[in-house]
Amino acid sequence: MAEATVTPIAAPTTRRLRDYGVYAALGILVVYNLIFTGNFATLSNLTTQLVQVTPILIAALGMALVIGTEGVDLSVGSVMALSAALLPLYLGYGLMPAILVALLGGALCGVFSGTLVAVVGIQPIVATLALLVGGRGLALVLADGRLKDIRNPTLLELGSGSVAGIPVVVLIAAVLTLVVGFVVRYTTFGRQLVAVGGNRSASALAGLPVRRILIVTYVISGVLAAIAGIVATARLTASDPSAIGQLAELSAITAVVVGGTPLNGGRVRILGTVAGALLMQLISATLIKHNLPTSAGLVVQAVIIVVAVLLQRPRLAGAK
Amino acid sequence: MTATREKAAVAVADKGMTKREWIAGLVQRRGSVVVLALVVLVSSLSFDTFATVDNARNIAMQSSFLAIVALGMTFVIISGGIDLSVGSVYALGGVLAAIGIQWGSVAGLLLPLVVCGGIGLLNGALVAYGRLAPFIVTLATLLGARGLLLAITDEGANTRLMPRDAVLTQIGQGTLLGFGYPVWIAVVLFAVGVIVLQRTRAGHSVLAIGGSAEAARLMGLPVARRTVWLYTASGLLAGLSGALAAAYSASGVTIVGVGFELDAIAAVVIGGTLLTGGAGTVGGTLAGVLLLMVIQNVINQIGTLSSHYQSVVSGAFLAIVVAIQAYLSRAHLGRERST
Amino acid sequence: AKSEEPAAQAPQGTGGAQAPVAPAANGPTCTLSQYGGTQLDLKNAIVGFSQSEKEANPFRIAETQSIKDEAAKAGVKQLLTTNANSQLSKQISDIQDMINKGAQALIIAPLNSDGLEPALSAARTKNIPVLTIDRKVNSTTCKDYVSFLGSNFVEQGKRAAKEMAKALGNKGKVAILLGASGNNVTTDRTAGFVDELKASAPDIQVVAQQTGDFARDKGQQVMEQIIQAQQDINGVYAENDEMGLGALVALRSAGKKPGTDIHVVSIDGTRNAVQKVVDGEMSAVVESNPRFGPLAFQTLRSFLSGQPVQQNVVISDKLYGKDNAAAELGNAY
Amino acid sequence: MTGEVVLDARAVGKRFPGVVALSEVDLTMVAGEVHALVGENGAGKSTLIKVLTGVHPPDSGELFLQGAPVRFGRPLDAQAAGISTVYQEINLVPLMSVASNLFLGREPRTRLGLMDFRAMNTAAAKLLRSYGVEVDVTRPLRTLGAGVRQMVALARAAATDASVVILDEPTSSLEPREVDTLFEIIDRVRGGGAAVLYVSHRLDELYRICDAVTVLRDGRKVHSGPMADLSRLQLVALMLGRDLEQIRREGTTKFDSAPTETTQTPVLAARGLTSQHLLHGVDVTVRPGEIVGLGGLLGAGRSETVRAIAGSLPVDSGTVTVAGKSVRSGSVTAAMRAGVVMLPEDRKSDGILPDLSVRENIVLAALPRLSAAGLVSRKRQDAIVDTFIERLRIKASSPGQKVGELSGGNQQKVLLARLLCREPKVLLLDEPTRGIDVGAKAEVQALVAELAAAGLGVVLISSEFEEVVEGSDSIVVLREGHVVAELRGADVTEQQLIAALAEGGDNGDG
Ligand SMILES: Nc1ncnc2c1ncn2[C@@H]1O[C@H](COP(=O)(O)OP(=O)(O)OP(=O)(O)O)[C@@H](O)[C@H]1O
Ligand SMILES: Nc1ncnc2c1ncn2[C@@H]1O[C@H](COP(=O)(O)OP(=O)(O)OP(=O)(O)O)[C@@H](O)[C@H]1O
Ligand SMILES: [Mg+2]
Ligand SMILES: [Mg+2]
Repeated sequence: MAEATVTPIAAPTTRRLRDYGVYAALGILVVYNLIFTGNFATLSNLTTQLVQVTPILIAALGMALVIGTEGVDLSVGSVMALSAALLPLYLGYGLMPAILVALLGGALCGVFSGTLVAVVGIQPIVATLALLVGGRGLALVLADGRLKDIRNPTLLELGSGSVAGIPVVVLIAAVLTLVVGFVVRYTTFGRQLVAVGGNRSASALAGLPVRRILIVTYVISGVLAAIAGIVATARLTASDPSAIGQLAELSAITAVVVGGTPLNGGRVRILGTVAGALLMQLISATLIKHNLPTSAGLVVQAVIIVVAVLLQRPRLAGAK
Repeated sequence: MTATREKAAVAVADKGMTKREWIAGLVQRRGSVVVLALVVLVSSLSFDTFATVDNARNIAMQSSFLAIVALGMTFVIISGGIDLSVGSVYALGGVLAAIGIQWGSVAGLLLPLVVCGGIGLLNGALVAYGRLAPFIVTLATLLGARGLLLAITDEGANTRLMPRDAVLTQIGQGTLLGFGYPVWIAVVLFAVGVIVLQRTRAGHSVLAIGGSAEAARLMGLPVARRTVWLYTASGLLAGLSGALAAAYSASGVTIVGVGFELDAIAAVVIGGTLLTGGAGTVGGTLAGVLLLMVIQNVINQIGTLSSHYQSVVSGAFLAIVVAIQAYLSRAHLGRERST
Repeated sequence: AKSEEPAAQAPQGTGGAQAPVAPAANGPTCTLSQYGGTQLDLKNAIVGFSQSEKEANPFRIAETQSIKDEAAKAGVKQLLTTNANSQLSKQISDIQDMINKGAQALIIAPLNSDGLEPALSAARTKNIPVLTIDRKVNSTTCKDYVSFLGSNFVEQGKRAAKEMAKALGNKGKVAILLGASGNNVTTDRTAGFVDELKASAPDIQVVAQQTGDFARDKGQQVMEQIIQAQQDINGVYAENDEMGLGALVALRSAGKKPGTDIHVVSIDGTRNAVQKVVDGEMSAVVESNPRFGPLAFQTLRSFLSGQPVQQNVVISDKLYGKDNAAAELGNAY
Repeated sequence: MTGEVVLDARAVGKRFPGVVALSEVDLTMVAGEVHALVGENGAGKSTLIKVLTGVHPPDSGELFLQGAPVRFGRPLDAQAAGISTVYQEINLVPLMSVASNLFLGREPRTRLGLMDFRAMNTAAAKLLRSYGVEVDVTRPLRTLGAGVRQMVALARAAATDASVVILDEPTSSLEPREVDTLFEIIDRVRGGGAAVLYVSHRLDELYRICDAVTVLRDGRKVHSGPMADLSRLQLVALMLGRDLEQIRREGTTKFDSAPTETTQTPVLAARGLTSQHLLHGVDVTVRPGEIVGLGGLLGAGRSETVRAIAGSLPVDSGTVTVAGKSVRSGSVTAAMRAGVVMLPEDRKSDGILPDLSVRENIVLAALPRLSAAGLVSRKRQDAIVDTFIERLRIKASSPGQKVGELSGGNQQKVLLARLLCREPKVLLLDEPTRGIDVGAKAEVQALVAELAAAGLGVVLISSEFEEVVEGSDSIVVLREGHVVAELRGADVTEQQLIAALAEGGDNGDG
């Protein structure tokens, strides 16, 4: 009987566009640049774009997970600043200890927001807003408001070096992307995370450790933001807690959403997030290369965001 | 048999709430007011320059612009949406008022209202008919409105002044009974807001849409049309607030409003409105706005806190206030069907 | 915590105190009787200082510190400090709060030239003297406020242009790293630079103007893009040192040799930037001196004791070039 | 008026990605008639209703209302045209008060145009009382049980003056008593000349009130005609598309009551469960292989009892032991680990993850078991999923289909599969056959009986007295959170159950 109902029909084009909208937009932009932007198709340009996108991409990976649980993490920018501020404080003990401290700082931030969300029951946007406001303040307190130049050669190498022609930071981002993508797809935790985002009450009734899952998710986001902060610091060759991660939360959210992860949870698209981050990066690069004034740049960005999400909105029938 | 069945029907009768639950419920719904009262009390005792008429005037005036923006935000959030564009729209409203006033005060008021209302309308249409997530739509208009602002001010370089004797400027700067007109305007708007939300069908339908947009649609409410209206109203209020702020400072400053949306959201949420939509009060938002302003005032009362510590204190305060709110609200919901 | 190197770097120069351009006796002055108000000994006064932006860059740190140090030196009864965190509305309320807390004199570092009117008029109605520092407000001196102390940003832009012209031999293509949009420092420094180039070195072409938001990382990122698209530029004008330093990193990693095949000029005079001049990577740095404390308190003291003070005190800013950078490094902030 | 065609749908077609939900369906509704719409789970009943009322745009076909062609772009248009609908899943606003839900969009207003809450609350209380429901109408809807919510939805739809009233499985969580009330109301509506479309999987009800019937199978209309012309068996045969003989042999709905040995140690023993306002010292004992029914009227606390056992309702006192070991209260995880699983009453909000696939929904609770070192084994997962899809005959285009796109009955089966994956010792079933078609219902009942026979302990809640009585070995009767009677052995009959409920009522009063 079942066979009769299940007459598969070709998925309409709208569905395909919905799934691949961000790649299409990315493709169009690349083609545009190939035609109209000088020196675009060079290896060094490609490298520049990839290197520049890394901090936001890394933060966006964590953001994608949090959004998958029907949350949002506004604190990533401040956590980046915090990790940037912590790094030089402990470089005297060597690079590894300093990095560990910075990562620990990120993890603690995650514990803080995760606990507020999962245990205290505060809405994610506000819980992380508190850290957005307070976190950067803390970073500036730690750094005494000052930017510090980095002299640790290993850290500097991390920022500007490359392996087999591929910049180290890009490798780091690639590895993290694979790991997070793997976690989402193939691990129990990843599947449970998505379930909690899909229906929290049903997940709790199915015996999932909802609180633990939520806290771990925010911790992952915090740690990834801390890594993003370290990468940004290494790239800049200076720890600048006032500027690093500024508005990174909005860029990360944009990358995630433009990449097709819905804000109401229950779905995480890692590859889409990468494409979303690249798209936003390429937009801003294009605007700079064509020397557009800031005003025009902002308007163009706005239009592209809307068009990209319009392309992948849920189809008409059965929309909820 | 029938008789007993009738009696059994009463089995579903209300089982009533205990007094504790009732009080907790009240505190939750008015939690922000309770916290506000506490903070004001403690501050009055700690600083002798806190509980003064002048200070009250200052706080009222400072609050009025954020309050007007937060009012629109309250409705949008109750409907289950969010409006991130208000900060840019607020700035744009101010600049447009300063441009429009060269053709008279009416133009100075109408120009920002028309344009900002138009941006709200665009937000609403994209959310309601384009079925896009409000977060991302209004994030785009946040950028777009700022771009527009820069475009009409020569990349922000051109700040227009508003003639001091114009009626609009007077509305921004004049006072009535010691309080500035913007304060009174905010008060009137909030009174209207309370009535609209609690006593009109339209307001009721906003609660329903936020509670469950799908159910509201199936129950035959004009969900799309309402949504468009809500975002339009939010844009209008942000524009109005911007115009009033410009009048207050007699200039269309281009650098204002950055991060204003987060203040407005924080005020709304501190006021007890659920970001998931479906529940919230206009009065709570007012208390939320005042709370934010009082915190800032208290930091200034201390007078020696470094700017870095100021952010730390604000962040910590925000976390504590919402934690208390969450605790109270859980005490209220208690044993409901929550899991 | 243990940082990479000993916390104290080069000794903080004691020099670098501000001096007014040409001890101007010719400019208009302002007295207490003109302005209104009563004489007051600074020692018994409560002074309020409203800072505009977070103390998160060398300029702001040095500025606030200088005011605090000098207040201590002057022995004022109390110094109230506030910080508007780059929000205009907060600065207005900060100032009103300080007036309410009993401030008898105000030093304001305005966030913007326009829009502080409500705060100024609140001070005005209580006859509280107001000094604005580093940025001028568009109101009437000696009527809405007492006087302005600060640099001439247009002039700074012009000096940067002259240095650029010199470094490039009056010919070449330059990119401008703009400050934050809408900020009048950005506007003035751009206008001064562009106008001066047009006037004295018309063969220098401005081929790119992009904002770096006064931040090092943004300056680096923008520079990386520009240098890819316009590989033939030979000059970069950064409207503050931070962006200039970011640009240096970008240029170096793009294989350029700053100081040799590309010339970077910036404004501010922070120690890091001046060091780069010493190192030969930066071609010149125009100073914008943030140490307003001594001059501000001296002005206040004179004013409150009834003496006339200058309505506009324009600071003479140094220029750090190849010839003097090493010697002046101690004076950079 | 009576007898004239009110609503006429011709050749309606609707396809979803991957599924043809409706194809060439005709439906003619006549004034003053109750028209039954029947079919298996996933036959397309709800979809047809949604197409008729402007929720989904049809792909093809025409719609005539009172002879004039119409096209509804949204539910509001259909309502304005006089079509009043109760959709399958209760679609009300949980955070709003009962009264607000009843009057949303047509709230009484004062002369100033403001809402008149007092009038609204009074009217709401009165309206609900006429449905035999007495609650504080100012309470948020979400604090009430599914039964009450269903009645509110009904009262809302029936209160509007409508020429067409559509009810999609209105009785799925109602007791016989409320069903009676509902039928009185339907009679009234029919008497007023309106046409009623009625969907239900309970055949008795169809024969009680319907005048005509349309049968759907796999999205196609397979029969339309007077109700009286079809025997039960014929009707079932039409729905299932099987021949009469086969059905006669297999029978339709019956549990196999396995004899239980009362000597065995209980697999589940709940003692003195108490939770403020809701439960007062409830005891439930289940032995291996036993099916214990919970009897009671709307709001008696049956759902609360199983939720307390399953750890999803915090209790003030009371203990739960499973196979002799005591279980920490208030933790779903602990209960699950001990082998207790619960099928929640509210499928939509507590059960399905609508945007996830059938596969993911099924394995949700069993994920840790299906994984090694934190990695999900796709193979093991697929094996289990395939087994259950086949065993429960879940109708989905593929295991990858979103559960939200399945018909109500199939969603319920997915949830059952989720529980069974955990290989539980005790199964708590809150309305397990709600919204399940006859065929599937028999399958589920057979499955439950089979599981019990294999040694599982089962607690069963059903709003159909018949189902509780036939399915259970013993019945615990609840009223207002108290146990008022326990029926065992030969006492497990409908008469005894009703008597116990009635007695309970008397006790409560005196
Ligand atoms: N929004 C949707 N997207 C995709 N498929 C859908 C959607 N809604 C329904 N379907 C499919 O359409 C078919 C008919 O479903 P429908 O809900 O109409 O069944 P039904 O007859 O009401 O069943 P039940 O008795 O179980 O409620 C099913 O195969 C279902 O999977
Ligand atoms: N917090 C509460 N305070 C008072 N009464 C409540 C509360 N929560 C629920 N109730 C009432 O108690 C009833 C118990 O609901 P429950 O669902 O457990 O009963 P049930 O016997 O399973 O009936 P149903 O068939 O409606 O599910 C609810 O219908 C509601 O009227
Ligand atoms: Mg159905
Ligand atoms: Mg129940």
